[in-house]
Amino acid sequence: ACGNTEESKGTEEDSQSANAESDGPEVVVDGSSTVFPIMEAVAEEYQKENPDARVNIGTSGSGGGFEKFAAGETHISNASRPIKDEEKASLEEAGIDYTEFEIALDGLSIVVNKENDWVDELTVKELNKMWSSYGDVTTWADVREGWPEEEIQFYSPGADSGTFDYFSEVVLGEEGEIRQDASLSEDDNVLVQGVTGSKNGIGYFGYAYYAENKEQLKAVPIVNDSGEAVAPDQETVQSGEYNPFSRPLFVYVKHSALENEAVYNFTEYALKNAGAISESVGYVGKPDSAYEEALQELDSIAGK
Amino acid sequence: MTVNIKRMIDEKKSNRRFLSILEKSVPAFFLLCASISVLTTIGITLTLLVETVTFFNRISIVEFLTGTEWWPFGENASYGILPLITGTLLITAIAMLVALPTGLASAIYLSEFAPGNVRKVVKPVLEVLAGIPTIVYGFFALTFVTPMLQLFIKDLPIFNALSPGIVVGIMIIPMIASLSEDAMSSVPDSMREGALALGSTRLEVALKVVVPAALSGIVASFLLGVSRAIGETMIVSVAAGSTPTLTTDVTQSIQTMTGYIVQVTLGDASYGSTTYYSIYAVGMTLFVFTLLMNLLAQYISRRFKEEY
Amino acid sequence: MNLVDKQLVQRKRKKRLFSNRIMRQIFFSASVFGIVVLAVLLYRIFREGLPYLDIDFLTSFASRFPEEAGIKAAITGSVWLMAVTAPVSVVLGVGTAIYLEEYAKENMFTRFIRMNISNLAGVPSVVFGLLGLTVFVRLMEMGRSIIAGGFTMSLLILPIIVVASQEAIRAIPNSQYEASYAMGATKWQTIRRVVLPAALPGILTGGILALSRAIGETAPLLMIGALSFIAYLPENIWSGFTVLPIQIFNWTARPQEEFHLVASTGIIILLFILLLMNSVAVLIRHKYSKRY
Amino acid sequence: MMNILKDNKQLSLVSLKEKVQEETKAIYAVEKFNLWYGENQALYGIDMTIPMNKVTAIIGPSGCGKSTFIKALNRMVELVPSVRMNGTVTYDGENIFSPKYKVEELRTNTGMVFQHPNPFPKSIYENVVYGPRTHGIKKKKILEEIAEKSLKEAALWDEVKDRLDENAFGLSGGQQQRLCIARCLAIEPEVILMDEPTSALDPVSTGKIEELVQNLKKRYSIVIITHNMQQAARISDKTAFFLDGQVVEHADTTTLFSHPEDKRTEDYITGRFG
Amino acid sequence: MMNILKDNKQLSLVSLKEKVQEETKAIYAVEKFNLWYGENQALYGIDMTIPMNKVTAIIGPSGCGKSTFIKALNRMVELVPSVRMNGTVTYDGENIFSPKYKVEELRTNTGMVFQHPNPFPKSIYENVVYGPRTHGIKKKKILEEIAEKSLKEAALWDEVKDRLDENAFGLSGGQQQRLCIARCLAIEPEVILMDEPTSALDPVSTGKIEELVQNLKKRYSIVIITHNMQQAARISDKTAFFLDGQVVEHADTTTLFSHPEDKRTEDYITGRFG
Ligand SMILES: Nc1ncnc2c1ncn2[C@@H]1O[C@H](COP(=O)(O)OP(=O)(O)OP(=O)(O)O)[C@@H](O)[C@H]1O
Ligand SMILES: Nc1ncnc2c1ncn2[C@@H]1O[C@H](COP(=O)(O)OP(=O)(O)OP(=O)(O)O)[C@@H](O)[C@H]1O
Ligand SMILES: [Mg+2]
Ligand SMILES: [Mg+2]
Ligand SMILES: O=P([O-])([O-])[O-]
Repeated sequence: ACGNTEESKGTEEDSQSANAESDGPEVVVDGSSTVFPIMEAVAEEYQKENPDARVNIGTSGSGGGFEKFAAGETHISNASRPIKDEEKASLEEAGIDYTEFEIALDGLSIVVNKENDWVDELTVKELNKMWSSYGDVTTWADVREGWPEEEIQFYSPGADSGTFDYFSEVVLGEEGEIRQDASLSEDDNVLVQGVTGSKNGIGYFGYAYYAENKEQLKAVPIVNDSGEAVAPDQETVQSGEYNPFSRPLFVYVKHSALENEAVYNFTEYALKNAGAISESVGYVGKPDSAYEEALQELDSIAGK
Repeated sequence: MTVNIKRMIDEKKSNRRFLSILEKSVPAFFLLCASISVLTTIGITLTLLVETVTFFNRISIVEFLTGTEWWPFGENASYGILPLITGTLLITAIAMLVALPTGLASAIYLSEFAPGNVRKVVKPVLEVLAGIPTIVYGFFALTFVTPMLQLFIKDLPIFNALSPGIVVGIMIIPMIASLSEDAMSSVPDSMREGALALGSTRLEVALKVVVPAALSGIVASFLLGVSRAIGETMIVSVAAGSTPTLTTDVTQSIQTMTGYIVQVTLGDASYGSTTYYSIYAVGMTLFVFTLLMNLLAQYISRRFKEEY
Repeated sequence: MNLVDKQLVQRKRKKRLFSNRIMRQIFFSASVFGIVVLAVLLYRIFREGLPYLDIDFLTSFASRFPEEAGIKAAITGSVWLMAVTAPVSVVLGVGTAIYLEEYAKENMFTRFIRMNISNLAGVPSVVFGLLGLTVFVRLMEMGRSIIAGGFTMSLLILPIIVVASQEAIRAIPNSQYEASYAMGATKWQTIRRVVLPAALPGILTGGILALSRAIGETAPLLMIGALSFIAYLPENIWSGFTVLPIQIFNWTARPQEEFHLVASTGIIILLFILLLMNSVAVLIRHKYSKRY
Repeated sequence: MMNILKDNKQLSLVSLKEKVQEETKAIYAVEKFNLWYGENQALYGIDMTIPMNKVTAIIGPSGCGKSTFIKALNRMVELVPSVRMNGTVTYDGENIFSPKYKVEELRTNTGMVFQHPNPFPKSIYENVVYGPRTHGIKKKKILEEIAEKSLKEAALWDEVKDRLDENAFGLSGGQQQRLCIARCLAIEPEVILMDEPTSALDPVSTGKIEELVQNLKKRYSIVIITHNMQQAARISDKTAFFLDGQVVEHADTTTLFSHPEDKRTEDYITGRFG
Repeated sequence: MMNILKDNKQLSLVSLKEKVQEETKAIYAVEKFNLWYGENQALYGIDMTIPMNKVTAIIGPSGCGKSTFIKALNRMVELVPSVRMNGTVTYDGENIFSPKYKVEELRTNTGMVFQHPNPFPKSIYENVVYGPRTHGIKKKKILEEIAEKSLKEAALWDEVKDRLDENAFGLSGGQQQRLCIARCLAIEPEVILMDEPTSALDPVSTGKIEELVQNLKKRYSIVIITHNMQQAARISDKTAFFLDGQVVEHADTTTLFSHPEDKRTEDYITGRFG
C-alpha cells in the first residue's frame, strides 16, 4: 500500500522542515502512542548497534503525528489506523510524498471479568447488539438466553482513539453509534481496572493489555468469518484466524527523507526487525514474507 | 569631620545621567514584560479564533450553545457543549468545596496559630503537593480515593465526578494555603497586637483583623485555585472517564472541556475534520467562561478591599 | 455610666474561648489533612518505586525492558527545561507585577492587563500547547526544542508568578516607600532595594508553586513535540528533549505492571528534583521573611 | 557596677513595699521578674506592685525596658517569639503566667494603648466598636453610644464625627493615637496600660487625655509610660524610675520628685529637659 | 469666622515677610499653597518662607496640617494618590512642582524624619547606610565611617554598636526613632525636615537631639514639628503656628512666644501644658 508515489520525489520540503533533520544523523518519528512501544524498542536496539545514531520519537497521537508530518517536521509518522482523506489532502498540498508500511499487528481483545463463567464465545452480531445504542441490551440475559439476568457494565477506550475507531467500524458499522452508558477512558490500564473490578463488566483494548493481565481477565473467543470461536494469541492474530479483530499498525515514511542515510538505515532496520521486536512489547509480528516485500518496496523508493 | 558625605554624593552626581536613563528605561522594560501577557492572550485568541470560525461554519452556534448532547464522533455527531460545561462546573465546584475551606484553614493555622518552626516545615511540605505530576493524582483518585468512596457510597461507579473532584481540590490546596498564608503574614504585627490587647482570641484576630486585611491576597489565591481547577486535565480524564453527560449527579462519569481537548489533541482525529475544529470551539468557550468568572471575581474583590 | 455589660462579656467569653479552641483544632486538622494525603501518596509511590531506584536507573536511557529502563534523558531534559523556564518566567512575571503595582496608571490598558492575567491563569495547559506549537515551534521557527518548550511553560506559569508577586508588593506598608523616597532614592532604586527584598518571600512562594506546576506538566509539551524517546542528551537549547512527566506518563500507560512501578521510581526522582529546587527558594524565602 | 545597682535596688524596694502595703490594695504584684529577648536580658529581677485605682507613671531613658515591662503586664510580650521569662506577675491575686490562666480575660480587663498608634485598616467607627463587638455586644444602638462616648473621652469626637465611615489610616498621627485610646476605652477595662499615649499630641489634646486619666482613676487603675516629667508629676500617684532593665526607684510621685533616694533618679529628673 | 481668620493671616504675613527678608536668605518660599485630600482641604493658602541656616519650628494642634505641610516641602505628600494641590513652593529659587524639576535631587537635599519611625526590615547598619549606598557610595570603609558618625550624632551609637547586624525591628520605640534620625543624617542633607523627632524620646536623648539640631543649623536649615512649646522656644529661631490648615502666625520665636500678635496663638502657647 502506498500513497502518492506518482508525484516526483524531488519535491522540495516546505520551509518549515527543520534543516537539521535532512542532513544530520537525526531521525524524527512521531505519531500514535499505540505504535510507540514498537518504535521505541526498534530505536533502542538500533542505537545499540549504531551508537552515533540519533532517533527521536514523539507521541502526539496518530492525528497529531500526521499534522506534524504534513508540516514537514517529521520523517516518519506512526499511526494506529490508515491515513484519512483529509490528511492525504493536506500532505499533498504540502507536497510531501510518502509510503505506508504495516509494521505489526494488534489483536483487539474483548475481555470480561475472571469470575464471568458463562460467556464462552461471542459473535460480532452479539457484540453489535451489546454495544450499539439501539441494541436494547441491559443484562447478560438480553444477549443470550440462559445467561444471568445481571446488568452489564461497558468499558471502552476513548472515542477519539484508533482502537475505538477500529472497534466501532467492525462492530457497529458506518452508521452505528456506541451506547451512551459505556464508560470511556483514554487509558487502557484504567479499562483493565474497570473490568477487573466489576463482575459483569465487558471491555476491549489492545492485545498487550490483555496479555499482561491474563490472571485478572478473561479474553472472549470471537466467532470469526469461518464460524470458529477463536481467542486472541500470538498465532491466531498473526495468521489472521482471529478476525475481524486483528488490526494492522502503520508507519508512514516520507520519501524525501530517505535520501538521508540515517532515515533510510533506520527504516530498513525497523522493517527487518519489527516482527521479533513487536512481540517483545506485547504486539504481534506480521509473517516474514510481508516484511521482505516491504523492504523491497523501500529500496525501490530510495533508489537502491 | 572625617568624611564629607555631601561632597561624595555630589561627586557621584555624574552617575545621575546613567541613573536617569535607567529610570526611564526600566519602566519601559516592565511595560514590555506586562505586554507579553497581552500578546499571549492575543496569540491564544487568534490561535483559537480562526479554527473556531471554521467550526461554526459547519455547526450552528445555536446548536453548539444549547444542545444537550456532546458526541462529536462518527456519523451522527452532535455538538451541544452543555454537558462539557456542567462537567467542568461539577469538577470545579467539588474541588472548590474541598480546597477553599481546607486551604484557607491551613493558611490561618500556619499564619496565626502554628509555632514558627511548624510553619517553616509545613509550608514547604505542603508545596511539594503542588509539584506531583497530575497523572499521579489521577491514579491516586482512581485506585485509592474511588475505592475509599465506594465504601460509603455503595453503587459508586469506577468513573465518577466525585473522586477526581476531590483530588483536584487536594491538588490546589497548597496554592491556596501558601499564597493566603503569605498574604496574612504580611499583615503588620502591630494590628494583631492591637486586637489581642482588647481581649480578642487568636481566632477573632485571625477572622476579624488579619483575614480582612489580607483579603486581596486571599481572593487572588482563590482565583488562581479556581482557574487551576477549571484548567485541570489529567486527573479528570483518568478518574472521571470520558463520557460527556449532562448531569449534576456527582456519582456519574462526566467529561470536562479540558478533558475533551486533550482527548482530541493527543488522539486520533485527523486535522481538518469537524472533530478537530471542535476543540478550538471548546477552547474558546472555556476562554470566555473564565473571562466571565474573572469579571465577577474582580467585581467582588473590589467591593471588599481594605487598605492599610 | 457603664455601657459595657460585664456580665454579658463574662458569659460570652466562655463561648468565645471554646470556639477559639475548636476552630484551632479544625484549622490544625485542615493543615494535617494536606500532609496526610501527601504522606499516603508518598507512601504508595515509595513502596512501588524504591526497589527500582539505583544508579543504573539514573544513568540509563529508556528501554523496553523495565529492569533496564532509565531516566537519564528525562532528568537532563527537565533540568534544561527548568533552566529556561525559571529565569524567563520569573523575570517576566516579576516585571509584569512591578509594572502593574508601581508604574501603571489606572486606565483601560492597565485594567485590561490585569484582566488578562487572571484570565490566562484559567486557560488549560493544552491550549498553551497549541499556542506554543503555532507561535514558537512554527512561526518563530524554534522547532521542537528546549527553548520552545521553555517559553511555552513560561507563559503557562506566568499568571501564578504575576499574581503572587503583585500581592506581595501590595502588602508592603507605605511607610517603607516614604522612608526610601525621602532619602532621595529614585523609584527604581526604591523598587530594587526596598520593594523587591520585602516582596521576595511572596515572589518566591509564587515561583515555587509555578515551577512545581511546570515541572509536572505533560500535555502542552507533548503537543509542541517534546519527545517520548530520546537516547542521547540535549546539547543546547535548540535540541529536542523529553521531560520527567512525559516519561512517567509513558510508563504508566504501558501494559506491563513493572513499568508502573518504574513510573513510581520516576516520580521519586521528580519529587527529589522538585525538593532540591524548592529548598533553595525556601531557604531564601525564610531568610527574607520578616513581619512588620 | 551591676552589683552596686542591685544592692541599691534591694534597699529601695524594702522601703517601697512597706509604704505601698500600708496605703492601698495592689492590683498587680510583680516579683523577681526577668525577661530576655533571645540572648539579651531586657528586664532584671523586677519587684514592684501596682496599686489599685491609682495612676502609676513609669519613667526612664529610651531602651530601658519600659514598654517591655508593661507589655508583660498583659502578656503581650509573649508575641515576640524569642522572649523568655521567669519570676511571677500576679493580677488580682492570680499568677498570670500559670498555665490555666485565661489570657483573653486578662487582656479584656486591661486595656492597652501602644507607643505607636496601630489602628485596624477599617473605618473609624469599626475601629472603636471592635472591642465591644468582639465581646458579644451586638446591638447597634449600644455600639453607637459606646463609640460616641469613647471618642469623646479621647477628645477626638469633634474632629471625626462627620467621617466615622472613613478609613482610619487617613487620620493624622495624633488623631490615630487618640483613636487607639478611644478603642481601648470602649471595652471599659479595669486597668489601662498606656505607652506614651500623649507623645504625639499637642498640649490641648494632651490636656484632655490627662483630664481623662484623672477621671478614670476613680474607677480604674492606670499605668502610664511617659518621657514628660511634668506630666508624670501632674497626673500620677506613684512613679517608677527604670534604668537598664531595673527598677531604680519606685515611690509616691511627690516623694520621688522632691526627695529621690537614688542619685541616678535625681540626675534623671533634674535634667534640664521636660 | 473663616473670613476673619483669613484677614488676620494676611496681616501677619505682611509683617512677617518684611522681617524675614531683612534678616536672611530664604531656602523655601511657599506661596498660596492649597492642598486637598480627596474632597477635604487640609491646607489653605499657605504663604511662608523658611530661612536658610535657621531652625524653624512648627507648632499647632493635632490634625491641623503640620505633617502635611512639611511633607509638601519634599513632595512626599504626592505619594497619597488622592492628593491635589495648587500654589507654588520654591526651593533654592526653583519651583519644586514644575514638571522639569528633579524630585530625587530635592529629596537628597532634604532629609526627613517621620512622625512614626519607619526603619527598613534590614539590619541596623543597612538602615543607616541605605542613603549613601543609594547615592553611589560603595566603599565599605567609608560606609562604616558614615554609619558610626551618623549613629553617634543621633545618640544611638553606644546602645547599638554591638548589634549593628541585628534587625532594626528589634529596637525599642525611641531607638527606632533615633535610628531614623541617623539614617537621615547619613546623607548630609541641606535641609532637615523633622516631624516630632523627639516625641518618643526620654529627656536625655531629647537633649542630645536638640544639641545636634543646634550644631547642625550652622550648616543646615531645619524645620521641626513639635508639640513641646519649651522645645520650640529652646531650639528654634522662627516659629510658625498652624491652625485648621492655615498659618496663623509666623515670626521670630522669641517674638511669637513673648508677644504673640494673634489671640489664638496666645491661647495656644499659654495653655497650661508643655
Ligand atoms: N492620607 C490622608 N488621607 C486623608 N486625609 C488625611 C490624610 N492624611 C492626613 N489627613 C487629614 O488631613 C488633616 C491634617 O493632617 P496632618 O497629618 O497634616 O496633621 P498634623 O498636623 O500632622 O497632626 P498630628 O499632630 O496629629 O500629627 C487631618 O484632618 C487628617 O485627618
Ligand atoms: N522585639 C525585640 N527583640 C529584641 N530586642 C528587643 C525587642 N524589643 C525591645 N528590645 C530591646 O529591649 C530593650 C528594652 O526595650 P523597650 O522597648 O522595653 O524600651 P523602652 O523603655 O520602651 O524604650 P522607648 O522609650 O525607646 O520606647 C531595648 O534594648 C530594645 O532594643
Ligand atoms: Mg517603648
Ligand atoms: Mg502629624
Ligand atoms: O495514539 P493513538 O493514535 O494510537 O490513539
